[in-house]
Amino acid sequence: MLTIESMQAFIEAYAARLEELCAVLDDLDNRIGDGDHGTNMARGFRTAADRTASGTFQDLGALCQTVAMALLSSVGGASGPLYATAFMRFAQSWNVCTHVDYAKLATGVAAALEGLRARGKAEVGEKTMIDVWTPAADAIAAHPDETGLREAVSRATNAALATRDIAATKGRAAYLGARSVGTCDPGSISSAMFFEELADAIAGGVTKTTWQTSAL
Amino acid sequence: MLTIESMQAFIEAYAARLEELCAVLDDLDNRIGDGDHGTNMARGFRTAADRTASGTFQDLGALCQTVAMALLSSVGGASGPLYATAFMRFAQSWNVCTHVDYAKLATGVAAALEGLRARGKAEVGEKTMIDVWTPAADAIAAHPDETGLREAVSRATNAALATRDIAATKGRAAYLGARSVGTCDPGSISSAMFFEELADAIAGGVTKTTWQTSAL
Amino acid sequence: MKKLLNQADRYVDEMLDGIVAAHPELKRVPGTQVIVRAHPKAKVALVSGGGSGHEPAHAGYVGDGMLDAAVSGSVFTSPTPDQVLAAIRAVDQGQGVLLVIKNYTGDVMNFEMAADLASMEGIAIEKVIVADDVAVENSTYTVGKRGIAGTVFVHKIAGAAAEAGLELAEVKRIAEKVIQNVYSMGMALSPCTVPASGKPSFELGEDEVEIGIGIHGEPGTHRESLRSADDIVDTLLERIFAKSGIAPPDRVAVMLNGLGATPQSELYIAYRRVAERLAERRIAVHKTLVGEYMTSLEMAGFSISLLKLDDELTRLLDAPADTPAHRQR
Amino acid sequence: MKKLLNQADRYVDEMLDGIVAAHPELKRVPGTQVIVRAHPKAKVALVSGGGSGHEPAHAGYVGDGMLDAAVSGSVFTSPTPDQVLAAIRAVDQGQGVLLVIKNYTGDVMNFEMAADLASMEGIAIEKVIVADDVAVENSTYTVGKRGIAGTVFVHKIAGAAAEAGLELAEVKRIAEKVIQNVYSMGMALSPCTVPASGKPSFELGEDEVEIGIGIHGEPGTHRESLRSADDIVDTLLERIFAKSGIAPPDRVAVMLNGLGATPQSELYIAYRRVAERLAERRIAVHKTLVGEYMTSLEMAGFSISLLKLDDELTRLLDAPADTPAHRQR
Ligand SMILES: Nc1ncnc2c1ncn2[C@@H]1O[C@H](COP(=O)(O)OP(=O)(O)O)[C@@H](O)[C@H]1O
Ligand SMILES: Nc1ncnc2c1ncn2[C@@H]1O[C@H](COP(=O)(O)OP(=O)(O)O)[C@@H](O)[C@H]1O
Ligand SMILES: [Mg+2]
Ligand SMILES: [Mg+2]
Ligand SMILES: [Mg+2]
Ligand SMILES: [Mg+2]
Repeated sequence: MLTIESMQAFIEAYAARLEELCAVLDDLDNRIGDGDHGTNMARGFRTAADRTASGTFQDLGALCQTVAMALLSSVGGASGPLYATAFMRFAQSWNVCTHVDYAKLATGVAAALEGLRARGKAEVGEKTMIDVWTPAADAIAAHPDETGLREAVSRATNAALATRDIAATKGRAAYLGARSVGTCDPGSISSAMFFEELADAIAGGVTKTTWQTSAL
Repeated sequence: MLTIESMQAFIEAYAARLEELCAVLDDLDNRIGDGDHGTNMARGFRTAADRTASGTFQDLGALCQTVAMALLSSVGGASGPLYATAFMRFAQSWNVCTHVDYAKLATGVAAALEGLRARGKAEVGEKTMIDVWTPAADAIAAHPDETGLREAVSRATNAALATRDIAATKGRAAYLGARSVGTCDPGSISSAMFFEELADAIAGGVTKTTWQTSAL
Repeated sequence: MKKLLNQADRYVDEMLDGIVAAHPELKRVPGTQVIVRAHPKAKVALVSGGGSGHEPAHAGYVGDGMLDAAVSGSVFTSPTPDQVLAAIRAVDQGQGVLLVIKNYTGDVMNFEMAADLASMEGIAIEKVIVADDVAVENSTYTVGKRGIAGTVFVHKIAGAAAEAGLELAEVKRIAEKVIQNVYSMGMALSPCTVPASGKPSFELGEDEVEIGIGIHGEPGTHRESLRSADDIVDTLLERIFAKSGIAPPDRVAVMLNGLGATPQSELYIAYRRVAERLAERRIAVHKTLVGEYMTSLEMAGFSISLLKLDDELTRLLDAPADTPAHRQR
Repeated sequence: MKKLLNQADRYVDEMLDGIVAAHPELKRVPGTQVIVRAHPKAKVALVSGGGSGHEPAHAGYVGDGMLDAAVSGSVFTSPTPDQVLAAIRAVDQGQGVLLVIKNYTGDVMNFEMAADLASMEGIAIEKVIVADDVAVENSTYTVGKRGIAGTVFVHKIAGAAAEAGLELAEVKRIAEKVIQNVYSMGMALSPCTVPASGKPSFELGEDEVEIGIGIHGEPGTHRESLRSADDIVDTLLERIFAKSGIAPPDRVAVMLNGLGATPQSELYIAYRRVAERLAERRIAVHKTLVGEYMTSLEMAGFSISLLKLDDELTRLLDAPADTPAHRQR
């Protein structure tokens, strides 16, 4: 079950993870983009965590809206509006809920994915975070339970690693054409981390990927 | 004896020597100046050699005046006006002479030194070419014969090497203050080469210094 | 790469303070990364911006005859929508605001979100998206061409249109016309280093160069061995000619833009060849800009932009401008 | 260091061709390395110059309100007397010529020889020698201070005096007044590479900087470890204050000059501190220039120049100028 407390814990854990792996994400983005994805994400989720840690929230809607606004005003770049959109959709889906079950979790993630697609106009296979959010959302929708959530993490991880072999057609890596093959998409890796931390905050016991640059 | 032919040979030999050792002089100048002394000198004496090789000259005055004008219009920097001045003084000293003996050679070199001092306003010990021209001129003046000329070469060489221990107070190296100690003055080295080539053209059999950067 | 800075996370903030300290004709909207004219004018307003690290873009173009506001994000990172909104609010004089956006996913999304918010506040808002970089294949399936140095021509010409008192739709039409007619391509001899990361954006061998480079330190479309300035200029120009179809009797404005570390002497050596090639092709040059107009921190390299002119664009290009980075009378 | 060039020995020649190709308001005196205005004016003429590699100095300052001719030597090498003489002849309108020389043995000797030759031709000629670099101790026993970026203020102010129709002695008096009142000091984060040699002018460790640098790639007065931008600015300013005695109620113009590869963003970060320190000391800033005015090829680093103003200098500094590298209205 996702509660206000586990959501707060998730935001803090994800912020800490991004700070820890900031250089890995920057490195990836350096190779096929402009080298700031880790810095952007860490800055954004640190801001979000600081704003949500202290506050008291009536419901998950208010909490997710606060995260969305924090991201929107602190990230910039492509990832800012995208992750902010995801949280806006969470906020709409979980409005007036103080906690949500797996079914509502699945609805929220599906709504977030739809938001990302509308915002970024990317399809699966274009080497963007859509490649990760899509199988993750599918897995939870197919099995709206703990198994489905763990399945979502493992599919997200695999999908993130699989972006290595794709030539980007959206986002900044698209300008490199075929040269983008051979490096994982940074936004996909940060998205896979997102599902790892989310599942860990909800269900616990998630074995986290080490995400070492050399393997990405 | 210095003749029109040996003067022409000297200019050509000195130009070739400067081309060969251009990088050494540039390196020295890099360390304590602006890195162009070899390039400047090679450009200038190549121009002078090209203009004097082909021409026929009435006397050493005309020849030296041609060299002076070639240097003046092709070198620039500090060394251009200085070496040009030396040749203008040669021209004045050896006007209407088709050849000069050691006594007249001594007069010419003394006049050149006086010209250099007037132009550059440097004294012995300031880490400039004056440090080399002064003992060389003295040696020829003291013994206006082949021995004196050979003595001039050896004093010039030693004086050039001795500039390593001086802190410059004139020329571009002066801006480095004490940091100029430890590197030979490039203009002093090119001047020592000058006397080597001059003596070789006049008297032959001069053992030439290798002038390796590492030793300067 | 050594940097002249205090703390990486204060880089943009301190730069903006330095800009307004140096240029009293500019001011900073308090609490934001927005630079505006100290003395606003009653006219359609132009807002441009993007990540920092492209100086003098974008704040250097704020002033008479060009922009009304510049929004600066973190280095190479699009500014956030709230910053763009702050800029829009600061400059709107009731006659509407045109956003000049460079075609990057991040910039487009952040500026569009701001535009939506501004519309909701009743501000008349329009946008144009600059996509002048011919290095990248344009296709409906991809993100399309990037916006690079040609953007400066949009600032200049749309800025002159706004200054002349034209209404929003007209200023937008003219900006679109510039965008339709401007073609750019760049190359790099060395990478740049984003202060926050401290690492070079890519590694190049001692005799390698990147062709088709953007302005955010991204690698280019391909890597080549270093050739003469003339050869490199020819390579960029060939592609610009092929993609633009510029041919006699076209008349052009040319920008030879340094990316940061290339000495002006070398920019002029490159421009010499551009002029030679244009003369050979009998393409008339109406105006030339050589210098640093849209940089990538301390990247060595340059870009060439050609803008095909008609009478309207020519007149507006020739209008006076008085900004820190571009002045003409 | 990769260079954008064709052949090292055509570097200056091709650069000059590029300059006149880009700026039709300038022209090259045929067969020389001299750049002059395409439309000369009947007035006292100003000639400046020196080695190349300092672009936009010196040709970039040829134009209305500044210079009449710029003479370019090889990179970092003073031009020869015949070149300087060609410049003098090209610009003399019968009202005399003022030579602006930077205090380097080579420049002084070559320009003075040209002045002697010009005098012999009956041209009224005067000279001033700029020596603004406070890094170097001034003493009658040494070569004295170098001329660096402060020279641009001499071009601007003496140029305005000449443009205003003042006679040669007056223009010279004013130039001397600028020289007496301008103080500069620079530092480098990285060396530069002269094209002909292809080697960096010095080696610096990853956390070392050179303080008290000149503009020809020479090492500075000493080496330090890299500190914050604020600390570095403070170091340079302390020495400038000590040497100049500038104190309230003095009013100054400030130039923060990039040496070639330092991004404008970092120049503004440095300027922010300069402004802060001047405000602390209650020294009023009348005008600020931030950018590349007198460079050392692609050296990273900057210099600060302070010019103490009186009413006459202020008026002339504020006069219009229209040259490729400096325009003001
Ligand atoms: N159109 C898009 N749709 C979905 N995701 C995108 C799109 N464009 C970029 N992204 C994601 O954004 C990531 C880059 O984010 P970031 O580096 O923070 O922004 P920027 O590209 O502006 O520097 C990419 O790795 C990719 O996953
Ligand atoms: N005032 C001076 N008097 C005599 N020789 C000088 C003087 N100043 C410089 N020199 C000589 O000139 C040499 C430098 O020449 P060069 O490098 O060609 O010129 P620049 O210093 O203008 O680059 C010095 O090594 C020194 O020997
Ligand atoms: Mg990025
Ligand atoms: Mg030298
Ligand atoms: Mg970015
Ligand atoms: Mg020199």
